[in-house]
Amino acid sequence: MENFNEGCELKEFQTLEGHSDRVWSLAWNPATGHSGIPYVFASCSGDKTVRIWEQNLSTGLWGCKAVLDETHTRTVRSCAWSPSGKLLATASFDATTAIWENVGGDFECVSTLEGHENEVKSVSWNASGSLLATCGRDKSVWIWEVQPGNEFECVSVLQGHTQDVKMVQWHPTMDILFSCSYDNSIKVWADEGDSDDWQCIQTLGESNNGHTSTVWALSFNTSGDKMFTCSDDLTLKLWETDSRRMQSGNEFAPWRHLCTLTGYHDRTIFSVHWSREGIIASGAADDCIRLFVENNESLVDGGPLYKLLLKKEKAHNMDINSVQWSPGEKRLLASASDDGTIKVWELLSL
Amino acid sequence: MVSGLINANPIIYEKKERRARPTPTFTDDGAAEPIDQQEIFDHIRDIKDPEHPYSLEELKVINEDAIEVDDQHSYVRVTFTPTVEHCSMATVIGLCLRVKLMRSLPSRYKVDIIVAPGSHSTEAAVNKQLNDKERVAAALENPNLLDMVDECLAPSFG
Amino acid sequence: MAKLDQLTRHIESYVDSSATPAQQVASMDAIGNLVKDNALTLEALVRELGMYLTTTDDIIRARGIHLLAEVLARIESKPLDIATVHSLITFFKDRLADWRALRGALVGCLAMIRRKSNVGVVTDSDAKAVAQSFLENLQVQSLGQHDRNLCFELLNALLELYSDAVSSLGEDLVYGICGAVDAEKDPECLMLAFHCVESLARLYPDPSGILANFAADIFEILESYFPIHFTHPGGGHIHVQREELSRALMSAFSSMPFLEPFVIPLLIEKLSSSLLSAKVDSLKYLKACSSKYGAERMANHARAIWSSLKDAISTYLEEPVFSFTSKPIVGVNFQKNEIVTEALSLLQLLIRQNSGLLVSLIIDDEDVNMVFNSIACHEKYNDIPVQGKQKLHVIGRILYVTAKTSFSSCNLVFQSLFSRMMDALGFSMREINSLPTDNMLPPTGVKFGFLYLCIELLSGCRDLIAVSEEQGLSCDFEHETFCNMLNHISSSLFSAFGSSLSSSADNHLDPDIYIGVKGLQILAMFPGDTFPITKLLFENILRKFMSVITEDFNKTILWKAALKALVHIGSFIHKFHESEKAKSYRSFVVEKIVELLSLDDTTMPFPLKLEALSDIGMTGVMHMLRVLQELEGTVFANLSMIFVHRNLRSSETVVQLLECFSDKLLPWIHENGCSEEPVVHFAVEIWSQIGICMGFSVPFEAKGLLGAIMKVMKLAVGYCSVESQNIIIKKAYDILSSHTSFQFKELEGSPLVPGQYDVSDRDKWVLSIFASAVIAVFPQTCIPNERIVLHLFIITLLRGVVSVAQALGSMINKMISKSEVTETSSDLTLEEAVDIVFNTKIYGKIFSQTYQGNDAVLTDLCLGVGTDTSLQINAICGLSWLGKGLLLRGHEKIKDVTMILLKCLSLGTKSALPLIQDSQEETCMKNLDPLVMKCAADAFHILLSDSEDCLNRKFHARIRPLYKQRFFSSMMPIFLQLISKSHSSTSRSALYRAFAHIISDTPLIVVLSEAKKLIPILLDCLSMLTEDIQDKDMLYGLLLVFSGILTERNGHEAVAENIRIIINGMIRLVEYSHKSLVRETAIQCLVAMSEMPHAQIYPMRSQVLKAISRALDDKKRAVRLEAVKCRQAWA
Amino acid sequence: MADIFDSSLNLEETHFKEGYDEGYKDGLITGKDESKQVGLKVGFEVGEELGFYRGCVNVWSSALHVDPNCFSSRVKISIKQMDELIEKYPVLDPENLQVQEIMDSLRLKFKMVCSSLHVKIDYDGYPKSSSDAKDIEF
Repeated sequence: MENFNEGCELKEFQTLEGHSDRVWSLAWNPATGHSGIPYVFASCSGDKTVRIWEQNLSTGLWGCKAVLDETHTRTVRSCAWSPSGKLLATASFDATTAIWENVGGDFECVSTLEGHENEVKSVSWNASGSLLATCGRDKSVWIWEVQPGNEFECVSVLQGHTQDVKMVQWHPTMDILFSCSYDNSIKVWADEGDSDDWQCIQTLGESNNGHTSTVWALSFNTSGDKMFTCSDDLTLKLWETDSRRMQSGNEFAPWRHLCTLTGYHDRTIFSVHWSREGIIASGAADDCIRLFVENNESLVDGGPLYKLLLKKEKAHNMDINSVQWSPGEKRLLASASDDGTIKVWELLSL
Repeated sequence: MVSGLINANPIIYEKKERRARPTPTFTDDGAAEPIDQQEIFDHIRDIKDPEHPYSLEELKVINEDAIEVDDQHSYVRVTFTPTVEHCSMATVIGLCLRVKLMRSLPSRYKVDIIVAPGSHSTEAAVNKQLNDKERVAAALENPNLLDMVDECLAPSFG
Repeated sequence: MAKLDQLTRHIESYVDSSATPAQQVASMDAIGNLVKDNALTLEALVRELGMYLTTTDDIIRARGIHLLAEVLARIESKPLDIATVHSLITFFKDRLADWRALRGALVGCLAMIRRKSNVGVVTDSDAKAVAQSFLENLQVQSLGQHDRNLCFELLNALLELYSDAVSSLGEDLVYGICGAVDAEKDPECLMLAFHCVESLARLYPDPSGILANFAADIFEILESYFPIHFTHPGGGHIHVQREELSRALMSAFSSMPFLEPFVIPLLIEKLSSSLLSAKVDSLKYLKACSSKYGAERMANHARAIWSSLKDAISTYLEEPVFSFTSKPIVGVNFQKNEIVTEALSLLQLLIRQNSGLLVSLIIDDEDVNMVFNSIACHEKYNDIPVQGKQKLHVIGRILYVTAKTSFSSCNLVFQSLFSRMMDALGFSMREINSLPTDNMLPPTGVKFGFLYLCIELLSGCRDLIAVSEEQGLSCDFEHETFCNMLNHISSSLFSAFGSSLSSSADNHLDPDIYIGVKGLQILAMFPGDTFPITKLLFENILRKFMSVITEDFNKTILWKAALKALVHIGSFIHKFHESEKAKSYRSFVVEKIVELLSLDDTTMPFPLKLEALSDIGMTGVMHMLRVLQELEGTVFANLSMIFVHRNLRSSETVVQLLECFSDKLLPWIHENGCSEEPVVHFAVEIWSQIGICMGFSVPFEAKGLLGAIMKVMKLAVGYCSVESQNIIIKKAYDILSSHTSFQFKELEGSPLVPGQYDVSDRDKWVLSIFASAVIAVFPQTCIPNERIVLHLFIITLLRGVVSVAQALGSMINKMISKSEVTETSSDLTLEEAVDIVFNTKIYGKIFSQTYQGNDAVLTDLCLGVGTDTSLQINAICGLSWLGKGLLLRGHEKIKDVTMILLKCLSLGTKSALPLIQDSQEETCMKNLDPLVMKCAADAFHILLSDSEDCLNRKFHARIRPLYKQRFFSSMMPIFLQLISKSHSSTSRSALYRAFAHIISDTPLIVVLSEAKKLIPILLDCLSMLTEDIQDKDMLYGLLLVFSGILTERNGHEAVAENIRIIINGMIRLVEYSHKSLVRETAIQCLVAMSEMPHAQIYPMRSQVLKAISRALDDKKRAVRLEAVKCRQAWA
Repeated sequence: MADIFDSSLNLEETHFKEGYDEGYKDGLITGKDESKQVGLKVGFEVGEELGFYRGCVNVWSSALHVDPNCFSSRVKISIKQMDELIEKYPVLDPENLQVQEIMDSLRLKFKMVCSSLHVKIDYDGYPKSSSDAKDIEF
């Protein structure tokens, strides 16, 4: 991969208005943005709606294609596309998770998953799209299996976190689930054997020089042997596992702390995302977007492994809740903010 | 939940006289008046305590000096002191403070609400919760809580 | 016969227990009337009632008796023969024993007892019998409230009307009444009960008689009621106020001197209670009692009372107000406090009763001595510890009261304490015969405390003397010790106060300066020319103060204090302005102050001189006259300085002098109704000065000067009577006609051809002053040669002399109209004047050399004949003042004026203007100049706004009530039409501007009535006004009207129809950057809108919230706070 | 000689002793019935909840009798596990340490079954009883 240096610019491409309350998160449709399919992403908000945005190929600008409302009765906290891009899962404070299917352009709610006692805060599809994970304030993580006919069956309820669970994320290649929580820890879950027997196989807590406050999000590199987590303790942490042992699959490869990016942020970091080319974006409550890249010099002298590529001051007028790199060729980054807007950025190297 | 009041008979303190500001002379209509301690205090002084008919000021839960404001960097920190060490109402009070400021301050502002050090048994926990915006957001969608908060924020008759 | 069964019907309906109270009263009245107008004799009635009165059925019997009683009560003034009276009273007396029928019996007895002697009255023996039966049969406290009330009424009646008869009952009576009163709770009954006790006391005055034996019991009964306070909620059904009841009890207490051993201790004890009302009551009671009980009895308690009085005063007396502005002029000033006041007046009473005893108590009091021995010796006020100050003030007050109460007390306190003070101050009272000398400085330094006490003492005896003089009781003070002492020590006192005064640097607290000045002031304010305070000393004091005035003007506090003191002395002395002292005041103060002006020392700041001058002047008419005279002199001296030597410094001086004259002196003269002669003289003199100066070249650039002169002229004339005004105007006209280059000859004919095209500055000068004189005259005042004056004004207003335009307006406003003219007078009528103004042709050349057209009249010029815009603007400005004159008096010609103005505003919309012939159609096509339109629009402001300069009550304008309302309602439709019709944006905005003026100058109520139609236009006006920063204040004014509409209840349904545009408009104004008040008000409007029906405003909600969230970050705090409220209201 | 005083000297002690004994007696009695009350309450609550689950399980199992394939295999397993857990619950041995653990996993399984069957059954007994407290938690 090419070597990023200073002389990059994060150019605002478009500002999307429409949500009447803070935008909590957004998700690019993985099946778009290449081979002439226009870019599509979904955003969800405190206004209880989900909006689908589609790029107009002629103007290159995004427009709101659909508003998914009157299903969730409270804030929609997060959304996730199935790998195929056919299904959209949305998690809401109303304790339900909704599954939407794109039928000829318009979306209909094909199923609602009930089980959490209260707010559902995050939802994630596994690589194959056969499993769905949700988590919430009830401290539990639920794993659902997709059945024929949009049926979803609860495979297992994972209890281990001592506080509400902020985010769940499947490993990009394997059926290992990661969850991070208000209890400052990250937990790794896997199915021991094949009898729906999901167990916590590792906890990355303060003892493993983990985070000292709420862990808000995590993101993997493409190969899946590295993971960044971001936290209320104002740090980003990089974790690593032995990829070969992991691929072999017959035994679990534990994760270990690699490095901590500290001193860059001065308010809570809500979101971190790792681009295909290895650029890590972070969005925080200080209204700034920051980009980090691997620091090649450091390999020789034991300097920091990662360095700040650029910092976008006042990227939004208020907190930034989510930053997501687009799929496809372009280096597009989308950010969602408390100011009710979504911005699409393009990373240009000068 | 403990039935009955957490702190049945709190101490009531004098209300501080509202400091009259020098009436701005309209000759310098252009001059800006940055948001300051007193202005913030005036926003929150009349918030009612969830379980008493008194204002937070009267209960000395807040006072002007415990407010830190930096208009240039759009930052406010309010430190409040629950009436009793184990006051389970601390979170609700904090919530009221946050909501009131959310409604009164420009959106550019970053607000931190914290319990005065050593004034509460589960200080850290309370602070963490009050400054987790996700949980605050969830709280404000809970009708019971919202009613309670609005009740406290209702403009005081006195 | 018919009557009889009628009667029976009434009786039955009354006795029938099922009848409603109303019916019963009705039948009672009916019967009463029957008896009253002799349609029925009592005998007949009684016969009819017979069985009812005697039946064994209690209820029937009770009603029967009650009926009879009520009837009697209704015929109290009907003559009855002795026999009837006797039998009736005997009957009721007996019924008193019949408790079931008691009500009737009581009412009956009362009715009989109250009969007046001329209509047949109860005999003494019968009355006594009633009393006996009462005492034997009635257990008052076992009865209901109403019956108890009756009982006390009866007792009172007996005690008052038959005192001799009942007095013989002696002990039984007293005992009975005590029993009746004991434990009474009801306020109304208590009132009566207390009164009984009081009358009882009157019955047995003997201090060792029957009543005295009951003293203990009576006290025991009454004691429990003091201090009166109502337990059950005040007001309500109770008709008795706490105060009345308390007063009743008080007179009960005070009516029995033999209660003294019981009452006084009780009161003293209650005096120390924590209940404030109790304290006040005890003081009042003590006062009442001591005056009734007399010196001898009170003497026993003097010591106790004294000490508790002292405590009371010490607890409630606040620190004195050390200032000269506040009352009283002589004594020391304290915050009013009921307890202190009561306590002091009680003390005064006691002293008057028994001065010897009280004063000795005071003298020997340990606090007094402490004050004298330690506290009073401190040099500066703030050296004294707080409690010390408190004590000092208390003792001071007490000394004051002691001194002012009576000669004897005054003498005593002087002999004892005053000499002690003097010793302390280092003046020996021993060599009492040594003649007073002025330069006798105190051997010791200043001692604040003693000086303070002196002040209190002096003001005390000063008041004593003053009062006794007013009462005209001719007592020769020569024989009063205190006067002699004072007289002998006075000069020492003088030097004591004087030194404290001179030693006080300005950094001192007020109190230190205060005592010095105050002391001297009091000394100076003793009545009498020679005794006790000699003229010589008086003059020394004045000198002292004057030296401060002339030298210590850098010590602001001291200076002001001294001046105030002089003022007080002045206004006091002015009362006897024939006296010697008055004379010396004039020569030592007034003259000196006056000199200050003329002598040209630059050391003393001129404003201070003026302040002194005016203040002293305002102490009395004579002084004022002198001051005026001098001021006048100075003004004219300086004027000639200016005119002759073009000396600008003296022009400043003149301006200040004139301002002082018009702002301070003139109003005073007016209010204190002293002769206007000097004012007239002053005004006339100014004119002669102008006449003189015209020879020279005046520095006309000195604008301030002209303004000042005009102002003075206006006010002077305005305050004068018609006659005087005539004089002034006459003079003015002479000067104008003789000393200016206006060719009055040419001004007679028409067309008007002014001698030269532009008026010289000098002439403008004179003209403006003349104009301001004209502005201020009464309608009756005659202006010579009015025709010419009018012409002159017309010409010159075209040159842009505003005051002339105003004068023209004023003249038109005050002209007598034909209808009013009584005798054929030479001067113009209104109609003629109007004709002149509107139809006099003006020679074409005046409005541009090149102009070839024919002559035009004023209105043509307004419409822009000729090419000269400034000329047109001047014409319009002139027209608008003219219009104001007409509008105020409600003359219909105003229509034409407004039409012309409208013409200037609106182009190509003639249809709306029936009144204007299209003769100048082509001309108005070319007067597109926006400046002209703006001027025409602002003309409406001139028309409707209240002006300070002219055409107001002060200057005797004729103002027709409600003229604004009328104008508004006549203009509104026209404007609505014009605006709707006008196509050019310029004229539209001009129309908006004019209309904005009208609306913001019209009372809100009127606008409200039209609100519905107005709102859309108002909004357009508002947005139009946002375009030019110049208009920000106008914008604000209009916005206020608008918010007025929104907040007004009956504005609402008008608002309802325009919600969307209103909200949008306001949202736009929230962004207005040039005036934060506008933003603030706009937000308030939005708040008001939030009260409209939710359904209607909901669609706008998000917009509003968005705008508001921006306003939350406004740079002005006030705006932010409004925004928060608004957000609350819309959230 | 001294024995006249003994009684008075030991006065406090004796008084104290008596007082103590009385207090102790009372304590025993009151303590007993209090704990009895508590026991009843808790016992009842637990019983109620267990009963509730038992009921549900029975219904479901009988449904399975009628049509063995009416539920997915996973659900069948869960139901079976619930059955076992209920059996396993040491009703007569409150001291047993497993109690809470079993109850928890019971509740969990129950929730899973419900959500898989898309049925909204809620046991609104004991655990939710303090709901008003939950209202102001966040």
